[in-house]
Amino acid sequence: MSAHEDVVHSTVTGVDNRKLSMWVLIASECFLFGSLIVNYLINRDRGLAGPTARQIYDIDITTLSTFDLLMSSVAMVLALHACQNRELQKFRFWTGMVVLGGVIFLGFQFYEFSHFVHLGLGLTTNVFGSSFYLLTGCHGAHVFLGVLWMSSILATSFVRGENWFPSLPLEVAGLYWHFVDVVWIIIFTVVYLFVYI
Amino acid sequence: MKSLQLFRIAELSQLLKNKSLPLSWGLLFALQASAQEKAFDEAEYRLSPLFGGPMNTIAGMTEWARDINHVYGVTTIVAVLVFLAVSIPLIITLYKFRVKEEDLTNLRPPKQIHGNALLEITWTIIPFILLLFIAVPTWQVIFKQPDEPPPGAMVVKVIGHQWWWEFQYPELGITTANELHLPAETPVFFVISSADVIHSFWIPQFGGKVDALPGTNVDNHLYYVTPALRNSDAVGGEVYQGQCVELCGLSHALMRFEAIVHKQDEFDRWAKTFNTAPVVASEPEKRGEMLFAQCQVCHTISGTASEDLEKQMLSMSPPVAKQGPNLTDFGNRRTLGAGTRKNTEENFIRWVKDPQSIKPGATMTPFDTLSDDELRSIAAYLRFSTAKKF
Amino acid sequence: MVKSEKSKHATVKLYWIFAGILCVITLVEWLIFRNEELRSNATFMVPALSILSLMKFSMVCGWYMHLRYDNKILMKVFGFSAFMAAVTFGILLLAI
Amino acid sequence: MAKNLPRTGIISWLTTVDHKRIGIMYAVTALIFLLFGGTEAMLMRTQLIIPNNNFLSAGTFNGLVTLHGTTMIFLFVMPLSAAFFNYLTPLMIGAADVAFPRLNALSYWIFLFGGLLLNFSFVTGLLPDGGWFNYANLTGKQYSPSHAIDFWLLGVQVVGLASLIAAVNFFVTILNMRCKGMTLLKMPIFVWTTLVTQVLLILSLPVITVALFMMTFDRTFGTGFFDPGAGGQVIMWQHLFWIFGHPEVYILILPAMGMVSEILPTFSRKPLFGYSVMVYSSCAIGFLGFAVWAHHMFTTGLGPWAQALFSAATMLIAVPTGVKIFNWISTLWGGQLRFTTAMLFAVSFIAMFTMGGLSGIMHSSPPIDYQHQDSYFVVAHFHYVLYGGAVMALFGGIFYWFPKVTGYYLSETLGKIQFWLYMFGFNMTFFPMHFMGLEGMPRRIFTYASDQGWNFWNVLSSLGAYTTAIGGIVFFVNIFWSLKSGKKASHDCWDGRTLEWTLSSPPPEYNFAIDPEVRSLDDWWHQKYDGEGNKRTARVQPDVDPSTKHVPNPSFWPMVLAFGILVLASAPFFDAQGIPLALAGVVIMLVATYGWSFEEA
Repeated sequence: MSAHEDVVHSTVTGVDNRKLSMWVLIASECFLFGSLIVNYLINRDRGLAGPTARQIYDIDITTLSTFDLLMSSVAMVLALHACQNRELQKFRFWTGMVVLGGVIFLGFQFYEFSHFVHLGLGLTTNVFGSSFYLLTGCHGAHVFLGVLWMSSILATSFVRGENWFPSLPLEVAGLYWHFVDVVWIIIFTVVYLFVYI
Repeated sequence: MKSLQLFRIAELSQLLKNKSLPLSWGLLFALQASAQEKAFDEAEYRLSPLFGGPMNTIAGMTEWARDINHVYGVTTIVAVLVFLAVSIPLIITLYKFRVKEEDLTNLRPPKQIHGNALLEITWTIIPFILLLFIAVPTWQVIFKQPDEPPPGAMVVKVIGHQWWWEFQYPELGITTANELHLPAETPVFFVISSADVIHSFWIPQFGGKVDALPGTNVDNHLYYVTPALRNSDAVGGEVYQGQCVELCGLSHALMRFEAIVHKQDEFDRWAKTFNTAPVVASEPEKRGEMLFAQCQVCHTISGTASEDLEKQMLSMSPPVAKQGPNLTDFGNRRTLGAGTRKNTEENFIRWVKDPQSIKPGATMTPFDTLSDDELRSIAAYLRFSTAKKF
Repeated sequence: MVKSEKSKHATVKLYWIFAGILCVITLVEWLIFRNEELRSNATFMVPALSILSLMKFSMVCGWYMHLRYDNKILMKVFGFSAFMAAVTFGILLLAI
Repeated sequence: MAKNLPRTGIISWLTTVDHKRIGIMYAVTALIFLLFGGTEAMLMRTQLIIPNNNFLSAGTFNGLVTLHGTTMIFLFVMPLSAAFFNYLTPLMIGAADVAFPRLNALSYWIFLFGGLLLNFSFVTGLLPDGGWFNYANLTGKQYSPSHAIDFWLLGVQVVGLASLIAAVNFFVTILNMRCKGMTLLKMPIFVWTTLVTQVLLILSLPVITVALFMMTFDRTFGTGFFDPGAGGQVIMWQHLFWIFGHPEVYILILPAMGMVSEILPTFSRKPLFGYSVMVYSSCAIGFLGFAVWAHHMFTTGLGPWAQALFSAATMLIAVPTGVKIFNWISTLWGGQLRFTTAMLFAVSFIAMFTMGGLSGIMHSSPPIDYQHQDSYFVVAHFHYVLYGGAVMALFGGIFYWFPKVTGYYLSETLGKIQFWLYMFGFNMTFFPMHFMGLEGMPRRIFTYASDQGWNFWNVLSSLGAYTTAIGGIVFFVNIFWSLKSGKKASHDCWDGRTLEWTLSSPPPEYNFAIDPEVRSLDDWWHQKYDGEGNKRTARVQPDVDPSTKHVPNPSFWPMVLAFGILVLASAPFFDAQGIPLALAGVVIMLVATYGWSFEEA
């Protein structure tokens, strides 16, 4: 985070460069997750060995983790709101909640992965498993990066003290966080809820 | 490593002389190291015609190829017309409006024209119309290929291997390699697949290529009526050439095959005699038959123990297919090594001793421990005993 | 040309309302999935759950990511790419 | 720390974040890789000059085929275009720099390391030999057990990352950093084609990223995405590759079109004919480019309906392309044409690109494609588009902007010698390939028999290739000669139309002393000439004391971060022992990110 972080530069479109570039990155990620999801759909029923999707998915757990990620998104908007209103305690609290939500989600994912491995579905067991792990693993990596990002903001807040309100960096991080959430919304429906179709 | 040598200057200069090209260009690059063998054997270097070689796409011997050529012809006409419509105005413009650099300082800039809506709309619409001329025949031809074998069509299974072709005739119970025998004027439905990597099955004079994909339920199809014989008395059939056209590894360039079109009765005789056991007559052939026992893990000759072994392997669970081409009619084949060498004793022995020197990366084990006598015996067995008259 | 974007953002109350709706939708999705007849019925599941999913999608994008309030160019950037991705991968699913 | 870094000398180049210097580094690197790719082409043409040649072994030839294609596309044409994006975009839109100068440096270093990683295969002797399209499952572990293919996979992955970062940067730069008065439809056309190219990169690169990851997983961790034996499908790779690969073609050609659209107006002293239609047609080409990928797969058994639809979409691309060609001719019509070397290259682009486009239309028809696919006809087609088209235009661009970049003109005499050697040699190389294709010569074969009817055409083709090689040598001689004793160039050395010509040659580090403001398209031209064409006094940008202008601080971190990525990407070569290497790469990246974050920009 540079010294100029909260100066909104005058730009032609009126959108700060950092914010616009995050949206452009999100545009790119649409194609990234698009190809991963399609690859999963194509390979879902092509596994020649090992368990199938219907045998191992646990919808209750996944619904909980979906709920958790949605709530972390709520925390995110509240953190941003507090930051913009220069409410230090709320800003720190909700940023912490975002981190917590992300960590819980990763915990769910760790549990899910180890459970699946226990049930006999490894990365290389069959193409269904490979596609599943590639898609959800890639999403999980995004969540992990988001957690790192949000915790660095939280840490910086404690270092920089009570007059540091990084509205714009937080908003950019928030866009990233919400997009990761949006991807999960689609994954939840297409991967988990459509498993019997 | 052999020393540097001037590569076939004679050949090159002959080529250049005939075509009266400047020789000096070629000489600059005439140095090369000669470490390996030639890939194809050539009795003599000859100048083949500029057009109409064995792989040409223009001749169009089947209805299917002629359909394709029709689209190609229409498109070529359109393309040439468009090219003229671009290049003539371009050349006129370049000539008409050229200005010398030194005159430029005295000239006022020309009128600054920013566009002309009518003109631009015109040359947006005209391409649409031209494209229709290409699109309509295109779509007509695309839908001509059937999905299922039409009634009365002979089914041939084509299987690509690194780097040879397997042909199966399920209705005739025949499996052969690198020589595709077909009756003239007969509808044929090819079912094309691959045993390892992607290959592409192509006999240019019969029409377009189709990829051979590995995997289950990915067979591709190709259907056409084989051509009539150009010479109705042709004995032994008329030969067309094919080749793999998808990069399939080290020896992709050496994966050719021949399609041989026979008179119907000749084809019937070929099919009937195909699976009969080899006739082992001379002493070397007998020795060769014994020695073939070490070949049968990979190769099959119908009517011998190797066929039983193949059946045994295929009935295992999971079934095991033999790795090498079927050699049942090897004696009748014109070439070996998937169309790379003539089927001569010398070439045969070279192949068995060191296949990789002819075909880099070939999976066959080199039998370099066999004595010359043993090699000649195997050659005799494979080249004469399996040469069945039909 | 710098616009003040703070004033146009949704209120905290709205954020909580949307949070509630998001949870409810997720709950509905879960309930639908619990029904063993419904969940393998493609003609019901695909349209119904796609709509639910799209609702969640547009709520997060539109309000939490401020697309509805923000500069229109962002909507164009995201809309175009999402549309292109949907079309491209739709064609791919049909073609393969 | 960053502030104290030197502004001259070798360190200044390693740490620079100036878009102009980065542009120069891109160009130099791309031209060095051109030498690689060109040499590979010459070796292949030498192997094929006579039938049954054994100048190269089969393995070497397949490796050269692969590396020639990959090098020319990813390491020559794309980065050379990126050099122009870097150098010109900020100058043309009147900006001080790009939106994210350090990210820009990062792109360059990642690209450089990716290119080196790919070409490191020469050092190890393991040339990737799966073709530039790297079709599965030939490139799977089973059929390509050595690490050769990994050089390709990881090299392209790293280079792709560089392009993606650069694309985001330029997209934001163009949208956000335009000078006062420069609305979208007053931007120079080159900036427009740059913008469309960035959109294509942003949307298509993630797809190849995923495909490359899948194959890397297949090869490194033993998954079976592309292994039919494990339930995977080989065709999936082709789809993913070409969803990226076809937009990639437009990524290569659109910048070239933009350059030609800048060069032609200058040397005919007329504005670009139908500017707005040119803009829309560029967008249309980019848009349609996403819906045509399967025309590379007409022989894979897509079924008639898919073939019909993809062929129709492909044919549609001919419409905006045709409009462009006629608009270029109309730009010339009625002008005062000066045949400088840049102009010659630009004009030849129109002719050569038309030929390539027309043979492209032929292949939009699946039946024709059944015969031409993977034959030399296709080789002829795409070389007419990418060499006769893109590369000729890029050379035109080099001759046009070289004086701006260096302050010296390239020699016109040597330039014209090069141009005619290129035109003659190029057509001699690639026109016969149409006939080879019609005569059924497959692509990517390392040898052929003498009785196929291909001999004469191959001799012609190889001799043509040597001719172009001489042209290439003339070009490099020209560069060195001109830098030493070339004619000095003034601000507006070609009587240009866009903002970069208001700057001194070479421009100062801060670009514009006075923030420019434009009122119209070709604003600089209208400042110089009134509506009647009478010359009036126009003021070029003054030189000011550099210390009064803010320029971004140099930084080491982009190079360090890129190096971390290189270390991470090298891990798969060491199999299980690669894990510490991967961790080391991640640590370097984290340290660099940390340092980057707290450094004053």
